[in-house]
Amino acid sequence: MPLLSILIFGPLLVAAILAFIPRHDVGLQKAVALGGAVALFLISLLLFTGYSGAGYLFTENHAWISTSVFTSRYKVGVDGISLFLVILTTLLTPISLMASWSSIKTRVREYLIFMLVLETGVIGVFAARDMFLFYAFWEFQLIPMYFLIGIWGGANRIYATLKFFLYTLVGSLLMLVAILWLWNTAGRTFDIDTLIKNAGTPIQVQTWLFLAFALAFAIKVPLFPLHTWLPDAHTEAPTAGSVMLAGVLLKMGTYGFLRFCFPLFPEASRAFAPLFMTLAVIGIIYGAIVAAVQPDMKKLVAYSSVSHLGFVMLGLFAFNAQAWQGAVMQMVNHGISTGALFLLVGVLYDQRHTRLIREYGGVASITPLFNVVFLTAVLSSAGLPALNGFVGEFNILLGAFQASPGLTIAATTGVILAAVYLLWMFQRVMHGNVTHEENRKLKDLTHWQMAYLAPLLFLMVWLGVHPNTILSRTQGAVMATLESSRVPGSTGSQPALQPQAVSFEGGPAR
Amino acid sequence: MSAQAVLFTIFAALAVVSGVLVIRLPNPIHSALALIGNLVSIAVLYYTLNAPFLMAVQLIVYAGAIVVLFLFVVMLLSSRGEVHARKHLMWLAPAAWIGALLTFLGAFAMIAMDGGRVARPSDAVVVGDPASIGVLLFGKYLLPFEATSILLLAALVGAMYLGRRGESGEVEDYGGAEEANDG
Amino acid sequence: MGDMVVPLSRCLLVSALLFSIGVVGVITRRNTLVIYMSVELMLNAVNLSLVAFSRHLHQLDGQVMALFVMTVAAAEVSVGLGLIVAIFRNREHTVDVDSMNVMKW
Amino acid sequence: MSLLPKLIPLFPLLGFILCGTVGKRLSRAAVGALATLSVAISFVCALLLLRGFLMVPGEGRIIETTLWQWMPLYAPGQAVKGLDVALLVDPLSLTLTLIITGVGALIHFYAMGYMAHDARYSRFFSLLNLFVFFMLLLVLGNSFPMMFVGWEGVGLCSYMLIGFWFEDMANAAAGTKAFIVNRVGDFGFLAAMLWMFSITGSLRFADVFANASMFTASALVGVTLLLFLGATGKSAQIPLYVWLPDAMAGPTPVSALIHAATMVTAGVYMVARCHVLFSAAPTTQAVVSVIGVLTAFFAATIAMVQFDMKKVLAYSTVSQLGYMFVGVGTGAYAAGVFHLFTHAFFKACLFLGAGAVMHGLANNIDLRYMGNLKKYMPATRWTYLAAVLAIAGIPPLAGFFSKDDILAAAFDRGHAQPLWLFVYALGLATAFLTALYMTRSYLMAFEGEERIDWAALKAAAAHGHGHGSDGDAASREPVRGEVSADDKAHLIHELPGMSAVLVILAFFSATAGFVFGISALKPEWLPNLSFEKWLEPALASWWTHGSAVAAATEAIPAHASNHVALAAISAVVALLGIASAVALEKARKLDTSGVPQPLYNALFNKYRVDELYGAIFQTGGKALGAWLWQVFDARVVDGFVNGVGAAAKASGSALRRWSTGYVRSYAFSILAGVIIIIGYLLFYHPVIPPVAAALGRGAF
Amino acid sequence: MSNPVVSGWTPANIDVNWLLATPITILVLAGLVAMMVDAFSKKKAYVAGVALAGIAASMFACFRLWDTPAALAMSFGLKGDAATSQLTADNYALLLSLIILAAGALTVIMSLDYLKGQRLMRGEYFILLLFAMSAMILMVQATELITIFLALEAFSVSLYVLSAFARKRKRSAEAGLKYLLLGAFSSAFLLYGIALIYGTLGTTNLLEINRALASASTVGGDLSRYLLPAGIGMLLVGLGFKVAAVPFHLWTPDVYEGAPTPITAFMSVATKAAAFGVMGRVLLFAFPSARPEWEPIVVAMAIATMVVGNVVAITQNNVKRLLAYSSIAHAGYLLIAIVANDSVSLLYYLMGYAVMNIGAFAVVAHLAHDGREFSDISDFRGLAHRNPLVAVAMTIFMFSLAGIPFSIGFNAKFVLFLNAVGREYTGLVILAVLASAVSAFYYLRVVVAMWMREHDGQTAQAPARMAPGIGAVVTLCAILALLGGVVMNPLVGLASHANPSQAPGVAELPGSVARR
Repeated sequence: MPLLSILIFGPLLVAAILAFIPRHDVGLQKAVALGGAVALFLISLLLFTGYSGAGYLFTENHAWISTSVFTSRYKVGVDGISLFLVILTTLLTPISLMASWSSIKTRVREYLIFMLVLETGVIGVFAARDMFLFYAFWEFQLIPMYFLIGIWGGANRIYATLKFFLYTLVGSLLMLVAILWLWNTAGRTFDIDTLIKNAGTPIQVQTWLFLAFALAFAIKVPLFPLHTWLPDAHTEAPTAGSVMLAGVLLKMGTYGFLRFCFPLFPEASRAFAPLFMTLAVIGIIYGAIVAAVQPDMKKLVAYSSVSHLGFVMLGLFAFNAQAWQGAVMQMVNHGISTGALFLLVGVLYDQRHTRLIREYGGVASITPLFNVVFLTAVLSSAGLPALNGFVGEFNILLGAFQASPGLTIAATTGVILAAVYLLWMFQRVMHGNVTHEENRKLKDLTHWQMAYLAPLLFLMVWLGVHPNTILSRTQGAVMATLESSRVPGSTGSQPALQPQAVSFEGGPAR
Repeated sequence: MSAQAVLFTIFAALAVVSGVLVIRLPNPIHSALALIGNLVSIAVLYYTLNAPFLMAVQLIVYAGAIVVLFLFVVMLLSSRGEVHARKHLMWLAPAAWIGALLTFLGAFAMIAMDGGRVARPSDAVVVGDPASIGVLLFGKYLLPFEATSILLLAALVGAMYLGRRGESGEVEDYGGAEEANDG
Repeated sequence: MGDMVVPLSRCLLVSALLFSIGVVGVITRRNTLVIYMSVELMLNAVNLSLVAFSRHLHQLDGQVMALFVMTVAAAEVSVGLGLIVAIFRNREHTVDVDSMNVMKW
Repeated sequence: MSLLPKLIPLFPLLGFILCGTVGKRLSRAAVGALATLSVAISFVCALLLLRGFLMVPGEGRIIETTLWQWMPLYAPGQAVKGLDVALLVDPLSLTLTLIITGVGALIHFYAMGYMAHDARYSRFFSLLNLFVFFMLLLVLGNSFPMMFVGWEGVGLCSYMLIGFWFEDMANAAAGTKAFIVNRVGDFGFLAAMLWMFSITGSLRFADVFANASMFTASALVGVTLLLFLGATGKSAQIPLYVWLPDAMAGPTPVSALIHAATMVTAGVYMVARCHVLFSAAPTTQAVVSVIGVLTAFFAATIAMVQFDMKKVLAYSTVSQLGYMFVGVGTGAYAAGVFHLFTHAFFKACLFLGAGAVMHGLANNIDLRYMGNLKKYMPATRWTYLAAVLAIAGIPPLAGFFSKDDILAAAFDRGHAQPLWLFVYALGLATAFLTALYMTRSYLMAFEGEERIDWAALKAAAAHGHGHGSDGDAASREPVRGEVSADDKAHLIHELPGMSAVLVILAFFSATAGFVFGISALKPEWLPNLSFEKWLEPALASWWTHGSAVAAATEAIPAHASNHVALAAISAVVALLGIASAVALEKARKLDTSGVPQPLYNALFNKYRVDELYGAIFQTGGKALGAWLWQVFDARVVDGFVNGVGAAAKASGSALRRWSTGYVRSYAFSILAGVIIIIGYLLFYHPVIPPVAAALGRGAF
Repeated sequence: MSNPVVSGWTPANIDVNWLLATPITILVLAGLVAMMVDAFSKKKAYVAGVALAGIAASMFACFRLWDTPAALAMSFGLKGDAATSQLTADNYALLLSLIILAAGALTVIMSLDYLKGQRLMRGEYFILLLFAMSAMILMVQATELITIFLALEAFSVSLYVLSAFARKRKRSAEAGLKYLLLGAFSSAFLLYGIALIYGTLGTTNLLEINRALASASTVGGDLSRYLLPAGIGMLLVGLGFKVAAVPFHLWTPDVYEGAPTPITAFMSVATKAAAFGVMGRVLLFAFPSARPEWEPIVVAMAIATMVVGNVVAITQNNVKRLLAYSSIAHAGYLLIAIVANDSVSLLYYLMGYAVMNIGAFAVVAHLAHDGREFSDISDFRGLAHRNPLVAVAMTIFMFSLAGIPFSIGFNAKFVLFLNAVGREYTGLVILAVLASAVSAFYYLRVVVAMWMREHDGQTAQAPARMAPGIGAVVTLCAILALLGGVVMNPLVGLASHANPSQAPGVAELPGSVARR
């Protein structure tokens, strides 16, 4: 069964069905969209259960564009790394739809369509195995997000959405030139595997190509100092938009580094590693400090993303299995935790129509369940051990320390700062006396809200105590990527991967 | 210097002078008259360049028809001429002169370098008599000749449409209703 | 004929000079009709070149081309005059080209 | 035997889950019983383990049991191996487990009475159970990351329990402060783990300690100092002690369990657990000892002038923790852990006593509004007195043995390294202060003049019991009289359950010392239950077989001094302290009126360290954040981004002027293009000479 | 006959195959029939019907002529010497003709509704359109400079009138006049260029020019050092004017804004196709050997065009004017294809551009009603509310023009840039992508207005119902724009099959004619 094609085109199909449902029948539209999204999520679980070993699975390879100018094939597949990003996308889409069930009141049908189209675009990015296909999806997913922010966003939405779109586009277009150059020099093909095999470009050229790719990805991540679009976009986006933006769209950047920059330009990647690690660490600390003083909860979470993604970048440029495993893990974790945080802020916003921290206070005494869920999400985001956030950060730090102890120690202070800004926010929002009478009318989480928060909560705990659910499946892909990103001629000091030596059943007692 | 050359020099000078008059005389009727002078001078130059038939056509078509058309319209419109002189366009005239001078100097240099070297004597004289031109026109240049038919047809239809009086129902917006809404 | 013939370069020079004059006329004059006349100057200048080249190359092709150019000039002028008449009729009665600047920037 | 370790943390976890999910639907008694029982069962399991251990020789007293693989580790140059969720039981961890579950069960039981009227009863017990669970993970973890899970987990529970009454922002702020300050320490722990992993390629205790010889000397110092930074956070040592006094904002059972008996001692446990590394790093040992003794001394001085009963106890805890660090820093790990052990009893007893007082006085905690409570709360009074004497170090109570052991170890080491003589001296001075301020708190609360605010009590009784903040008590004016003795007895009463817990704890406070204490000081007729011997396999022999570190450890000279003499000195000092307090009471100067004002201010305001930190980190951090956000981010970074857009727009606005609307200028533009093209064609080649030459040839 | 200069060009010697000119002649005939119908019928839709029929027949002729063997695809030359022919029906010309015809057909269809709304229904409109198309096709089929010049003048004259077709409307008349004045001015330069080329090479036949330059025998004596490059330069001025290349672009915004919207659509697509087709033929076929002379000029024009077009478009508030600057920008990209010697991308891009640009202008035409045009960006506000399908279509066009994937605009750009990079013009491509990043901004402004802003209610709103003709055009273009984004093979295949270098006796040789 062409699972990936179903996942890529399924949302489009659902969107097409939506287009034919009468405009006034909002309930049916929502039901169809959610039903479709849930079904797609369940289908994506088949990827999870069916995945084993390393390498690309569920590969589909069909002729697509075959012209005298160039050839591009519809080639998709997932390895351990993209597998979880795809599943994260299919998971967050229905959750986002549920979260915006009642908060989106205008142009519901268009909204649902754009959400589904976004899902298509993002899954396409993660599944593409052909450079042309990848790039097409990469830019294409800007469109639905652009509308989601621009139509259903806050007061300053148009500035934010244009900034988001143009900022990302500028970076992408330079990557486009690099892709074209690569095509020209590496065998006139867009097949990614072949490109990686052929990409023996001299280091001077590699540097430029790497920078072009890296710019696109770094903007998407976003890496300091290319981050300023993110707070604006998040602040203005509707809740579901923020969830998708933080949950999966940012991962496209880090995924790009891992999937393209490193294997294609191993020397240049390594040559720039100190720079990128430094920027990542600056981002970690800078994002955290700036987050601490935000008066707006969403902006705070947005800046926290800068900080968290800084960890991922730090791990990626450490070039070892430990850090990469952590980085992949952290990508998923950030989607879960930050997604949950945005959802929870959305719960408050839907009732009070403000996200300013000072408008709240003492909420915990009114909404005990919300309190628990919010605290869990905050702690997950702050990297509390036994929750998911820790595993990623810990692995990243373990790996990064081997590459650069000093920077890693500096990055570790981000752990302190995360507690500072998150708990301080939590304290001001949830604790104390109720200072605004309006807040007394706040409702606790409904069953509906719990229904979409529960999976995230479960994952926070489950991935915290049993991260091997992910790590054992990403290991093969990480090792393979590491192998293909190896600088030829250098003997890597990587652990020798002996498949039979790895036991995920738990080692024996000593 | 041959008579031809003398003739050329005189009428070339005349053409230039009348050309300058065309663009300098304030009254368009005077300009039109100067244009006649210019066209006639050029016709003479054609003659000196072995193109008698062209000279005739020049005199008949240009001086005879086109300029007359010009005169008709000038008189028909009895225009107030160039009334509003825009201050912010004052730079244009000197710029145009300088620009044209530069162009001419460039052309001068090019012609001097290229053309100056090839003043090769020529013994075979080819004269543009009507017969030869006719043969070319309906032989080698049949296609462009046909092309002119499209051109003329289009010009005919277009000029007729434009010149026709307006019909009722056509929306007019003269009268300042429409303001420039860009800016 | 030897040096009895007018040199090609001299013809070209006159042509260039006339062309330049036409250019100046188009740019400096505000009266649409005079601008048309200046365009005629330019076209005639090119015709002069064509004829000169034609003589130089011992061909008549250049002269035929000049003939075509005259047709073009006639067509352009007829449409142009039609247009100016139409505008003059409908508009505040002027042929000043500078007054046509509703659209800009 | 490998099942029991797994069961120990399981029950509190189950208790947490049950209380947290269905707790609201159960009766209060059921919730309390569930929570208490879950810890008690764990205690029973621990006792069974103890029994098992006692039946095997010392070398066999170790169990490492794996639950599942947590995450794979990819150490450079080694095969992939797993970091497991696994438990390690040895005498050291078992001791802590017994304390945690034993004292924990008692405090749970006590809390059933103390919290009986609280609105969030089930939440309280679920959190308390969660705390026990994490604390057990902390001590039972077989690797640094496992320990770290517990380490941060207890911090989380501490955070939530300090801010349990979060309606008062001060409580919530105290909780946040505790968590954040602890995180600073955790940073050290985390960094140390990274470093250790990069050296040994593993984080399992057994692997790290076995490979301790792979560390360079500086790495050893660095790692241990970072670990100790973690310890200072969790155990409230200089410079990270500031959170603990504020942490008293939580309910008193929390203060007793978390902030006195168990969690705060985690740092001591960790140093003891890592003794292999610490012993091999004398520099760190010196740092640990000096920090410990300085903390002990300064906390004691602050405790001298506090009026908040729980604050006195809090600083006392800080001070006692300082002692423990002196112990483990000196290398006398058993002594440090032993003090931890005894301290758990008497400090829990003291806190619960204070809790009983609060419960009786409608949450008043200000010593100035107490006095003569012995009349109303006899059980509390006697147990409190016993604990005070124990902490003061009066023989033969528990504190005497444990404290003396530490001081003796320091003195011993002072022979070789004079620094420890200073440690010893300051420790002795602290012992005096400890006796003084603890006696002071006892005297002000239970003896002397009755200064109770009856009116407030009556008002509170009318409102029913409720636990709000403690802070507003200080603002009340004392009102005397108008309340009959009957009423008084009715207003102030003790709950039998709570008193029972106090009695049990007081009993252990009194006896634990001479039962388990150092054999040298013990009478011959007592059974040989030496704590040191019990811990010996865990603290000395196992991890270091044949390694260079072992040699370094053994290089420290063994005990040489006369312990009896040292013990006598300690006892005399403690008695002097008590005597001083009594003398002050007689002089009616316990309210600190005798202390010079500047000194008083400095002490009462805790040397203004909080304010200093506030200025640096809070105010400075906020200012930095605001600057980074509003100036740097908005103007510089974003300014550049927007500047690019603005530049494009500006150039667009400029270039659109090109299109003037005047057709003649358009024509000129075309001419300009022509000029450029002609100019270009002529540009690259010399023009003037060829033109001149052409003219010379008669071009025209 | 005795005259030696006529050498060989006797009627008997000339190979005239009128069949190759059927696409042109059909249109001219249709124009004549339309004139008759116009004269005798009140119902102007019949004229449009004739026009459509003519276009359809002409398209059919194009298809029939498709893939004519090279030897047979040449006409109006000396028998036995294909290189002297003046008319060709190679696939290159036919594909361009088809683009022009398709643009014309769509224009006619949308004009019916538009003219009705503007009360401008006149037969001359369609007649002139037919003549313009025939002249354009003649221009792309011609391989002789004088014919090209005449054809160019012919369609220009038609367009002058069409631009001013709403002659009582100030802007329309002004557009016509400006176009005419500048068109005449610039074609004088073009003519000068032709004269210089003729003078230096002795021929105006593109194939002969190629042959002459390739064999490096200087036909015109020693004249070609400066005057030939100058001639090419002047030629570029004239063609640059037609394709709206900077600095000859200034007429574009004014004329596009003032002309009736369907005419703007037609001009932006068909004129561009014809002019670029000729530019490609002239530069890439006649003057490949003179590349060192013209390449820097074209490169400079490309750079300036991309930058100016995109940057100025940012500041525009009128959609027609905005699209005018956008068409300038697109001309810049197309110039890259010229520089890169890439007829495939040129043709493919023109096809894509035709689809999305006509669609966009059709939407603008839809907004016009009650005798006025509403083409301000503010007039687009809230369109997604009032008329979601139109808004969706316009959004597709805007994203396609901006070059966002899964649209024909992206694919066209991709192919163009790919070939340019493949031929080592990476610097130009970098500039082009940066420029197109800028372009996204102004296309998005339209999208923002439609989707994210509410109509202020001050100006009249567009009719909710779509007129059938415009609706059909919009729908067709939108579908094609999307479909072309996913399916590339047919159109790129067509474009690659339309490589004109199949003409016999024409070889592309390296090196320059002059100087070096």
